Parts: sequence; C-alpha cells; structure tokens
Amino acid sequence: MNSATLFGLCSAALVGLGLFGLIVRPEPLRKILAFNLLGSGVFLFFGVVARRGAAAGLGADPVPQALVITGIVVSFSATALAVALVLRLRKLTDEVTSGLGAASKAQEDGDHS
Amino acid sequence: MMTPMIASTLLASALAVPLAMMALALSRRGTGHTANLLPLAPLPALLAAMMVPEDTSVVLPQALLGLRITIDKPGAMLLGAASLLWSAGGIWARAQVRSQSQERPFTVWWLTTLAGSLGVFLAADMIGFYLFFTLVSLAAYGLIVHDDTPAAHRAAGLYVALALLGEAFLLMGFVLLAAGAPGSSLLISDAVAALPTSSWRDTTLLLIVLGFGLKMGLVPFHVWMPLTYSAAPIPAAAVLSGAAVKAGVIGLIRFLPFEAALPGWGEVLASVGFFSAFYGVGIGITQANPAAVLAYSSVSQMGFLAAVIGMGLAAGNRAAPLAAAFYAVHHVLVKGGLFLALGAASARLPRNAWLVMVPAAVLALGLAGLPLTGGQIAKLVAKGPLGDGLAGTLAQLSAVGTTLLVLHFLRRLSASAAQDSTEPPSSLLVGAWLTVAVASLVLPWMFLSTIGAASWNTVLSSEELWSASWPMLAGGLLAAVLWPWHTRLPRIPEGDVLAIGQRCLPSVFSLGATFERVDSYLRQWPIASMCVVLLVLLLTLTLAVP
Amino acid sequence: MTIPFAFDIGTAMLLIAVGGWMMVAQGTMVAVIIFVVYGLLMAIAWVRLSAVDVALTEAAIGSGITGMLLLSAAARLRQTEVTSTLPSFPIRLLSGVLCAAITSGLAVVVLLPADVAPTLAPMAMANLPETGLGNPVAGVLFAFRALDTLLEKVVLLLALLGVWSLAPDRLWGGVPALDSYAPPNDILVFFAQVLPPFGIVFAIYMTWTGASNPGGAFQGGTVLAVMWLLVMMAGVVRAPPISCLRLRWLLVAGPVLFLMVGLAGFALAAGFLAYPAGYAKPLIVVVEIGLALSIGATLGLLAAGPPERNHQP
Amino acid sequence: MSTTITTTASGYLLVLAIMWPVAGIMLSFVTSGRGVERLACVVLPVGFGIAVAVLIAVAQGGQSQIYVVGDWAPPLGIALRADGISAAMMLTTAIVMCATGLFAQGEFSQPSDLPEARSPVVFWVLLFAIWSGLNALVLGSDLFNLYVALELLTFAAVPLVCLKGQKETIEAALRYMLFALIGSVLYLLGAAMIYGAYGTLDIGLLSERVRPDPATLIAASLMTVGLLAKTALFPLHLWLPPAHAGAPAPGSALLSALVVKGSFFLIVRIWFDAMPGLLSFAAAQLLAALGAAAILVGGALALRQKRLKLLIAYSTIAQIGYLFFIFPLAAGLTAGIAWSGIAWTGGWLQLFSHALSKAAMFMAAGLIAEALGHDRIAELGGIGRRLPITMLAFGLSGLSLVGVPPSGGFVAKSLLLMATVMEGQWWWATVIIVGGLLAGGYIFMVLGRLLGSSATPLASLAPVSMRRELAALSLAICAVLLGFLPLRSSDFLQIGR
Repeated sequence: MNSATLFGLCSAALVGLGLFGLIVRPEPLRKILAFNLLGSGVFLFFGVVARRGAAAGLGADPVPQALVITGIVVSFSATALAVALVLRLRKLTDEVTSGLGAASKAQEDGDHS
Repeated sequence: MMTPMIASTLLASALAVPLAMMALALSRRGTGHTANLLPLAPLPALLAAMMVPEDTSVVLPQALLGLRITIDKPGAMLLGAASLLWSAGGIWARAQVRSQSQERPFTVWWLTTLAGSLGVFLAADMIGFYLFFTLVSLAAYGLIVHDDTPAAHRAAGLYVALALLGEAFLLMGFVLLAAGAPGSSLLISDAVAALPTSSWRDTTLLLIVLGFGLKMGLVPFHVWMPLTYSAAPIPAAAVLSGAAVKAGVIGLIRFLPFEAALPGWGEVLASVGFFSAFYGVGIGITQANPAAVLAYSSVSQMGFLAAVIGMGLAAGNRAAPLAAAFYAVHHVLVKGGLFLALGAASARLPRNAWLVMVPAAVLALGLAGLPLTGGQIAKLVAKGPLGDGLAGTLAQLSAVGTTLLVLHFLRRLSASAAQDSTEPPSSLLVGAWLTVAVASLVLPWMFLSTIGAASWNTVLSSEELWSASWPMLAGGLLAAVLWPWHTRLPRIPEGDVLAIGQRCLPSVFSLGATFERVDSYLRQWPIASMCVVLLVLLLTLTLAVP
Repeated sequence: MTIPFAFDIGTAMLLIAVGGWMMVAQGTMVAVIIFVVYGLLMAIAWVRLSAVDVALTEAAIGSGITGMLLLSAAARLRQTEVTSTLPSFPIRLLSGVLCAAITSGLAVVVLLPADVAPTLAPMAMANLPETGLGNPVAGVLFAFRALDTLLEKVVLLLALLGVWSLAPDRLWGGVPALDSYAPPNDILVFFAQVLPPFGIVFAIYMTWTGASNPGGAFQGGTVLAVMWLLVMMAGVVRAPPISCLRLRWLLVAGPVLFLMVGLAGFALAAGFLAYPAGYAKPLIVVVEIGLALSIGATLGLLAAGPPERNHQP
Repeated sequence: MSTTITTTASGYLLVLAIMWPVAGIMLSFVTSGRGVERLACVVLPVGFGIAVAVLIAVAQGGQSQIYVVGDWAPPLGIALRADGISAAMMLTTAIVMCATGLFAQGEFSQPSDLPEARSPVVFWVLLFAIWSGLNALVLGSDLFNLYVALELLTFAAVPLVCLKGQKETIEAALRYMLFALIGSVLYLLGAAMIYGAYGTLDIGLLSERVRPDPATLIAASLMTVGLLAKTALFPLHLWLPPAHAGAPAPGSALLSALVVKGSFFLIVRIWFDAMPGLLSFAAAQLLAALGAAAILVGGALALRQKRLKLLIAYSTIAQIGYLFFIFPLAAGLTAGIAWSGIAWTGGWLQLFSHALSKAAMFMAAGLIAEALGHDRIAELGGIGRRLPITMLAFGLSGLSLVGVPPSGGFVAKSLLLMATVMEGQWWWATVIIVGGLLAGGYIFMVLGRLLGSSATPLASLAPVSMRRELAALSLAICAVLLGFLPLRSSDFLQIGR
C-alpha cells in the first residue's frame, strides 16, 4: 500500500458518495455540491494515475495533471451555469407562488428609472 | 405493329402521365378545374394495355431506382380493365367534387391512388412493386375521408392502420424474399423462382399471404371494406372496390411460386378463401346499406379468388395465375359498374327506375355466373384450377350464395332508388356507367381466346349453360324462401367483428396508460439517476460474459 | 509506517469524512461551508500526489471561487428555502447499495494496477526543450495538448453566455448584481483597497512563472478574478454592463490571440497550434498573459451571475 | 505494428471545420446589433463548404483524413481524424445548420433601431457552438479532447433549451444540465481509467493495445452509460421531452436532430474504433434491448400526447432506439461479415434521415404553433389547408419516420430489418415493425387533424413566412431523397475501417 493506492481508494469512496448525493438529495444546490464532490473524486483518480506514472525525474506524469486542470475549469463553468439556472428558477417560482409577479417586476423596472 | 420505341414510350407514359398530372395538380399553376384531368389520366394505360406487345419492358434510369416495368398477359388484362374503370370513375368523380377548396386535394389523392393501382400491374421488380403498392394503399386514405364526416374519418383511420399493418407484413416478406434469392437481382420473377428452396420459405409465404390477404379483405382482415366503401364517395368506392383491391390479387399472382406445388400452403389459402366467400354472403344479407352489401360481396368474391389461387398453388398449376387474373378482370368491371349503378340509382327518378335496375340486375347476376354474361365465362375459367372435387362443389355452392346476396342487393338498391329524388345524372355519367357495364359483358368473351382456356363453343354448350344456371335457380329459390324473413334477419353492424374489437379497445388503451405510468415513474430524478448507476453495473456484468 | 504516509492516511480519511458530511449535513449553507474546507483538504492531497500545479488550481478555482459562488447562491436561496423531502427509504437504501457497488468496482481497479504503470512523462520531458518551457504541465497545456486548452476557453465563454442568457429580455446589456455576496461594509472596503495591488502582483507572478514553475494562466487568472470580484463587491469599482464593448473584447482577447497564434502556425510553423522554432516560449508567454486576463474577466463574470439591473450611464 | 500518425494532404480542412465556427463565436461577442446575424450569413455557407470539401477529400482519398495538431503526434499530442461516418455526419450537420439558420432568420433578428436584444445574440452564438462542438466530436480521436467537445456541446444545448426564459423551460434546462453532468463525469472517469491502463487516450493507438481486463471493461461501461445519459436512451430519457418541447422551434430542431446524435456517435467510436471486438454478445443485446424499449415506450407515449411538440419529442426517444440495433447487428463489421455492413449502413442512414426529418418536423410544428398560438393536437383542425407547405413538410418527414418508401427512413429501417433476419436475431425485427406501426399511428393522427375540418376560423391565423416554410420543406425533401442514395453509400460509410 502506498500513497497513490490510498488516494485511489479515497477517490473511489468520493465517487460513490458524490453519486449517492446526486441521486438522493432533492435540493438542486445540494445536487450541484454532490456533482462537485463526484468531480473531485474523478480528478483525484487522475492524480493517482499521474502519481503512478512518475518517471523521468518528475514526481508525477504531467499529462493527467494538465487534463485535471482543464477539467477543473470546465467543472467550474458547469457549476456557475447550474447555479445561475437554480437562482433564476427560484426567482421565477417565488414570483409565481407569492403572487407578487407584477409587484417584483415593477420593482425591477424601478431600479433603472 | 408498333416499333419497340413507341411501345416502351407508351408503356412508360401509362404511369408517367398520372404522376405528371398529379404534380400539375399539386403545383400552384394547376388552378382551374384540376378534376378535368381525372378521366384522362388512365387513358395512356388503356392504350398501352390494348396496343403494347406482350413482354415489352422498360428499365428506368438509375436515378429512379432503376425500376423495371413489364407488361405480361395477366398484367395487360387487369391494366386494361382497371384503366377503363378508373376513367369512367373519373368522369363521375369530376361531377361529384363538391366545392372548389376540395377539388385540388381530391384530385391529387385520386391521381396518386390511380398511379399506384395501375403501377402494381406493371412493376417487375420488388422495389417498384412495393412503391406502387404503398401508393395505392395509403393514398386511398384521401379518397375515403373526402366527405369529411365522422364516419369517414373513423373508416379512414381504421383503413390506414390496417394498410400500414399490411405494408409491414409485405416489407418483411419482401426482405426475406430478396434475402433468400441468390445474386443481387431484385426482379420478382427471380426471387419467386428461388422461393421454394429458400430456407425462410414458410415465413416468407406467411408474410406475403398476410400482406396481400389484408389488401383483398380476406376474413378476418375484411373489417375495413364495409366501413370504407359505405363512407367513401361513390366514384371512389367504385374504383377502390373494383380496381384498387386487385393490387392484392396481382400480388398473390406475382409472388406465389406456382411452378412448385405447395399443397399445404395452397390448401390453407383456399380454405381461408372459401370461408371468406361464404362469410361474406352470410353477413352481407343482413346489411341494409346497399354499399355495405356490395362490400360484403367483395369480401365473398375475393375469397373465391383466393380459393382459386390457393388450389392452383396446391396443384402447382401454372395456368392458375392467368385464370385468377381473368376472374379478377370481370370483377373489376362488375363491381365498379355496380357502385356506379348505386350512384345512378340515388339520382334517378322512381318513374324511370327500370333504366337503372335492369342493367344493374344483369351486372349483379353476372357475379353469380349468369349464363351468356362475362360472369359465366369467368366461373368457367376458374373451374380449371378448382377442379371437380370438393373445391369444385364449394365453388358452385358459393355461386348459390352469391345469387342470394346479389338479389338482396337489388332489393336494397330499388329501395334506395325509391327514396331519393335528386337531380338525374347527366347523360355523360350514364354513358360512362353503361360503358363499364357493357365492357363487363363483352371483354371476357374477347379475352377468352387470348388465354386459351376454353372456346366459345364450350361456353355455349348446354352442359356448361346448365352448370351455370342451376346455382342461380337454387339461389333464386332460396331467396324466395327467405323473403318473408328478410326483415327479421339480425342487423349485424357494418364491419361485424369490429364491434367486438371495439369492446376490447379500452384494454388496449389501458396498456398505453400503463406505459404512461411506467414512463412517469422512470422520469423521476432519483429513479432515473439510479438507473444510470444500475446500467453501469449491468453493462459491466454483460461485458464480462464472454 | 512512515510519518508522511500516516499523514496521507489522515488526509484521505478526512476527505471521505468531510465529503460524507457534506452530503448529509442539514442546511445548504452548512454544506457549502464544508465544501470550502473540503476544497482546501483536496489541495493538500494534490500536493501529496506531487501535483503542485493542480493543487494551486484546486485551491484557487475548486475551493476559492467555486466556494464564493456557492456561498452567495446559498445565501440567496436561504431567504425562501423550501423544504424538500428525501426519496423513500427503500430507494435511498437501493441507491446506497448501487453506489457502494460502484465504489468497490473502482477500488478493484485501483488495487489491480498494471505491472508497469504507463506514463507519458519521459516523452513529455524529451519534447519539452522544443517548447522552451521548464514546466512540463505548461508544456502539455500550451503545446502538446493546446487544442484542449483552446476549446476549453470556448467552453468558458459559452458558459458565460449561458449565464447571461438567463437575464430577462429587458435587462440584457445590464449590470450583474453582487450585493448578495455581502452588503458593502467597512471591512470589505478596507480589504478591497488593500488586497488588490498585492493580488495583481501575485497574479502576474503566477502567470509569468507558470512557464517554468508551478502556476500559469489559470491560477493567475483566477486570482485576478477574485480580486475583481472583491473590489466590485465592496463597491470600490462598479460592475460593468455586459453590453460594454471593451469588456467583450477583454473576454475574447486571450482566446482570439491564442487562435491567431494557432492559425499563424499554418504559415510560420509545422501547422495549426505549432510554434516556430525558437519562438515557442515567448509566444506561449504572450498567449498566457492574454489568457490570464480573459480568464480573470470570464471567471469573475461567471461568479457575478446574469445582469440584474439596467445600466445607468 | 504501431505506426506513427501523420497529417494527410487535406487534413487542414479538419482544423478549419472546428475552428471556423469557433471564430464565429468569438467575433459574435464583439459585434453588436445586427452584426451577429450578418456574421451568420458568412459562417453558415462557408461552414457548409468546408463540410462538403471534407466529404470530397475523404471520398476521393478513399481513406481517413488525419491532422496532427501542432505536429505533436499521439500519444503525447492530439490528432483529428475524418473517416466516412464523420464526413457524412459533418455534411448532415451542415445541411441541418444551414436550413435552421434560414428558418431562424425571421425569428431571431435584431431589431434594427433598438439596442442589442438578448435572444438573437444568444441563439446565433449557440448555433455556432453546437456546430463546432459537433465537428470536434466527430473529428476528435482523443478521448479527453472528445470530453471537451462533449462539454462544449452540452454548454451550448442547455441555454438553448431555456432561451424562452419561462419557468418550465428553465426547470427543463436545469434537469438536462444536471443529468448531462452525471454523464460527463462518468465518461471522464472512464477516460481516466483508460489512461491509467494504457498511457494513451488516442483511439487509434488504443485499438492496437486494448485487452479485455476488468479495468478496461469498467472504464468502457462507465463511458458508455455516461454517453447514454446524454443520448437520452430509455430509461435515461427523463430530461428529453420537456427540454426538446420547451426550446424555441429552431432550437428544438438542432437539439433533436443533432445534439443527441453527438453522444451516440461517440458510443460508436468507443465500441467500433477504440475497442473493436470487446463488446460481448450479451452487452450488445443489452444495448439493443434498451433501444427496443425506447421504441415501444416512446412510440406508445407519443400516441398519448396532447401537445404536438411533446409528441415529436417522444418520437425522438423512439427513433433513437433504432440506432442501438447497430451494436448487435453490425458487430461483425471488423470481421468483414456482409450483413454487418448492411446493418452498419442501415444504422447510419437511420441517424441521418432522422436528423433531417426531425429537424423539418420541429420546424413545421413551430410554424403551426406560431400560426395558431398553441400546439394542442386536438385543436389543429384544418390548419393544413392554410399552411400546405408546412403540412407537406410535416407529412414527408413523417413518412420517413414511419419508414414508408421512398424515403431515407424506409431504406434505413429495411436494411436494419434485413440484417436482423439474416443474422438470426428475429426478436428485433418484431420491434422494428411494431415501432413502424406506432410511428404510423402518431403521424397519421396528426396528419388527420391537419387535414380535418377546422374548429377555429382559419382567417384569424397569424401570418407565416414562406421562406421559413420552405426551409422546413427542403429538409423534409432531403430526408426523402436520402432514400434514393445508391447503395454505394455503404462503401463510403466504411471508409477508414
């Protein structure tokens, strides 16, 4: 057992946890959190692959590292888009349920007058 | 004598002209009375049937799928009769299209059905045949719904559903047929020649018989006929029952391997055919609507034809296709003529009713084989494949039944003629109708020598005349006996077994509801996302299975 | 057992525990705070895996700016939190079993490694001199797999457009609202005035040094984004309207530069995204600087959300 | 026999195919007002030209066109590869894109004297993005590069779903987004395992190295199921009906015709290119069984829909099902079994004809909804007489979906049918036939309404632009013309394998 294997098992556990959260958490924001957990588990798996590929004087294979960096950026973009969707959905729901649709619209319009 | 060039041009134009006219009617340019095209469209086909020498072929360019059209004896006879009926029907249709807005769509549907109906008689390869068969089957939808009544929509819906089912059977059958044939030839003759030795022979035959049987209205696939023919406008019913139905007949003629005797399959087909023949009579005499009576008569007649074909197949009788085609030609003209008679009767003043009733009676009794009419010859020719055994006896019994049925039809016809008193039809319409009627009497006499089944002398021999007469007398007697009861016969709804089917319909719909429940359950987030995980595991497991 | 290995065990256990807590914690806000902690732990794990570049990225993006985004979202949602119910127990149980099966499958893969772990490290090192770079990760990102990096920039732009597209029609071209992060207060303003100069210097250093040491455009850009968010939140600098053409140019400048350098490769080098011999390093550094600026702007605006009020000129 | 991968003569076209729409995206950000729309007038035809050029290059060369990006050969670098199926897919994409562009010109136009409006800018950028994403997806031959392309496609598709901005569409978009993210992560996890096992992500190199060990099988099934979630194969279709029915008509056309096909394409890449011969019989049957369930459930549910766009969306679920018959039926492709080649051609023709006809159908539905102000099927009566071109487009594309000859759908379904029979997998033949009947049912149900009598006075209909009707019709005609393609297309689709 070495560090790479250890973190590999850790990443397996994180993937399972993230999937579980994605399935059972009903709140959209919690799903997004679960997605981030799942994603970090997958990135960690890349990290394990990189560490095992240490060679040529490097502590880890640079290719998987680069992939993870790209992956993290993409995953942030996804989070930002999903969060924006959640917020927009909540706002529209509030307008409908509270029956204040007209009022809040007027307020928003008032912002720029 | 025609040069091959002219012959093939004429042959191609038989199909090209209706299609071109359809395109014209479809385009914005084709304003004005597009319905004027209807009587003209089948004329090239009529000319081709009369003049193009047998076995002339045309191969279309590759861009048009390289289709091949050929005219042979059965094809030519049917093509001639059908195009004559289409033309006469076109004259009636032209007068019947009610409003400007409906004229164009009706014309388009009519011409499309027409092209398909004539095309099946000429197509020599499977793709072309399937294409034209689809045209004639599906485009008929537009003719049936033309009156835009709820009954028309119901009938058309049922019709399309069954037609698509038939298409599916045929498609499957053709695929198997092509697969069983050696080489890459798609010619029907090549594929059928290889069928008896194909390893999928039985399945192929089953699919082909189901597909064409559905089009011919063999029991239990007959339910669409009564509904459709009573809902469609009369000219449409005339061409559909006369000409379009023969797509199924020509299908059986072309696609069954008569070279090889297949007793099992032949007898099955013949049994179904005879059953349909008697079933049509039995239900038909309970019908009040004359159009429905004619529809059940079609069920019966097509059943008889299937029996002829089946017996031919059982014996490996190579003359059977021609005999069946001959019988079909007679039916094209008679059934078309009877529907047009219905149209004439509905408009004729009661005072002049005999002007309609007498030709109609001759036509109708012709179906039962009235001596000296084309019907007698048709029955005589059909005897060949049927033989003298059980099948021959059944055939004569069916003539008794047919007599009974057509007498019932004539009674209903006169009853309906007495009720209506709209404007009488123009002499052009009456002329068109009478042309068809006369053709039904005369054409079989003319074709008799070409098919060489019997001579005029045989037909006119006293033995044959008696053999044709006694079923009619028996039928007449039966009708007289049943006369007092005819009002007490149960009134079976049009489409008989359909009524039972409709009671089962809710359960079919509840199946749809079950699917809906399953779908909405699976579309919940936790379930669907769990399915993702489950599928990963399942796929891994199945991948590990060698 | 060596001390570093014991440390690794601790980190791994902690990661699993914190991750599990994040899934079951009551209240979204609590879960988000746990997420930030989790991100920092993850950065430590990356250092332990000898991937310092990733560790920096994880700390800056994975924990830092994602954390900010989620915190503000949680704060907004808290005002009108609706209680949602968990699925029924059998479903939770079943999904738990299925996820455990996935975990064990992955564990099998981890525990059955190939005899010789395949690696591209020697090949990357052998080709690195051609790029003139000292950091092999940067070499992969900007030379060997530059196409991924370029397309990923497009993904960022698209995500931003997607966020913007959620604005109501009448607010298109307006200004994102940042008050949800925190109401402007003295402490925030103080930090917003003190931190940015250091932050910007740090960002420039990160981007510059990325060529030969851990760091680079992503990390530098993220620091810029965080600084920008900070000054906008504090009200020191007003958020720009998204219709502002200069802002739009800033967003695409880096990717456009990258694309143009790439296309120039057709004429001047061995092909698309190839660099002329000897000019590789300067070109890459220029591209990295452009990208850092654009990434900073894009990430900042992604975190700021769609426009929520009209622009007041 | 590992050979180094080198760029072919026309390889640069592949870079252009991806980067041309990307340049469009970037420029769209900095042109305001009507600029984006004008940009589209340039991007669309040139993009079409590039697709045609790639097709010609592949056809003439008779082999895959390859471009090694930055001259860094795999495994270190990334290569792009265009074989027969990618070239054909690119052309289909280009046709649908151009028709959609023509269709959308009216709907997403900038008002000339007002400040920049939201939906036109967003729509055109998303259109470019879907195009570049799809091109990258069909040309990519590196599993991680394909991941980025996949995300590009998803990030373009999600905002398209909620372009109208109503609550329902945002809900649909969120659901789509989250589900697609699960798919992406699983795919990425699979890619990580592949790299861990083989040290390369290049599909060509992988095909020489793969071995059926547990890690590979788990990785492959993770990637496949992740992609299935994005393809909305039953039972993972939860997001599709609301998303495809909620998007604006040209958006629905792109989503249903192209976007779901992108991830399917990748599944085929995995099993036929990266890991040939690894798909076991049982696994192929599992995939086809899901496809069969999709055909039956999707068709039955389409029959029960009350709204036209939902009906079409469920029809998409059913039609996607057919594609998965390719896995059991074309399994012998690498071994050169003739019937596998037939199934391969049939499967791809189904994909192309569905793309063309479904785009046409969504456009026709959009026009109908625009004219009537709603798309309730029960109240569509008689609209066909008022919009004959639209109805013709709907009818022709419907015929292709049902599989009525002559049409692309007919050829596709009959080839598949033939292959099921010849390979002795009868059970799928029944499904294909029942699916055709169900499709016939829902298409004729709608056509019957369109032709039927009208409940509302037709004079009150909103006007519909003829150009947009023709855009829909031209796609439907393309779908029909596909049925006339000589079987030579079969050879083309096998170029590069």
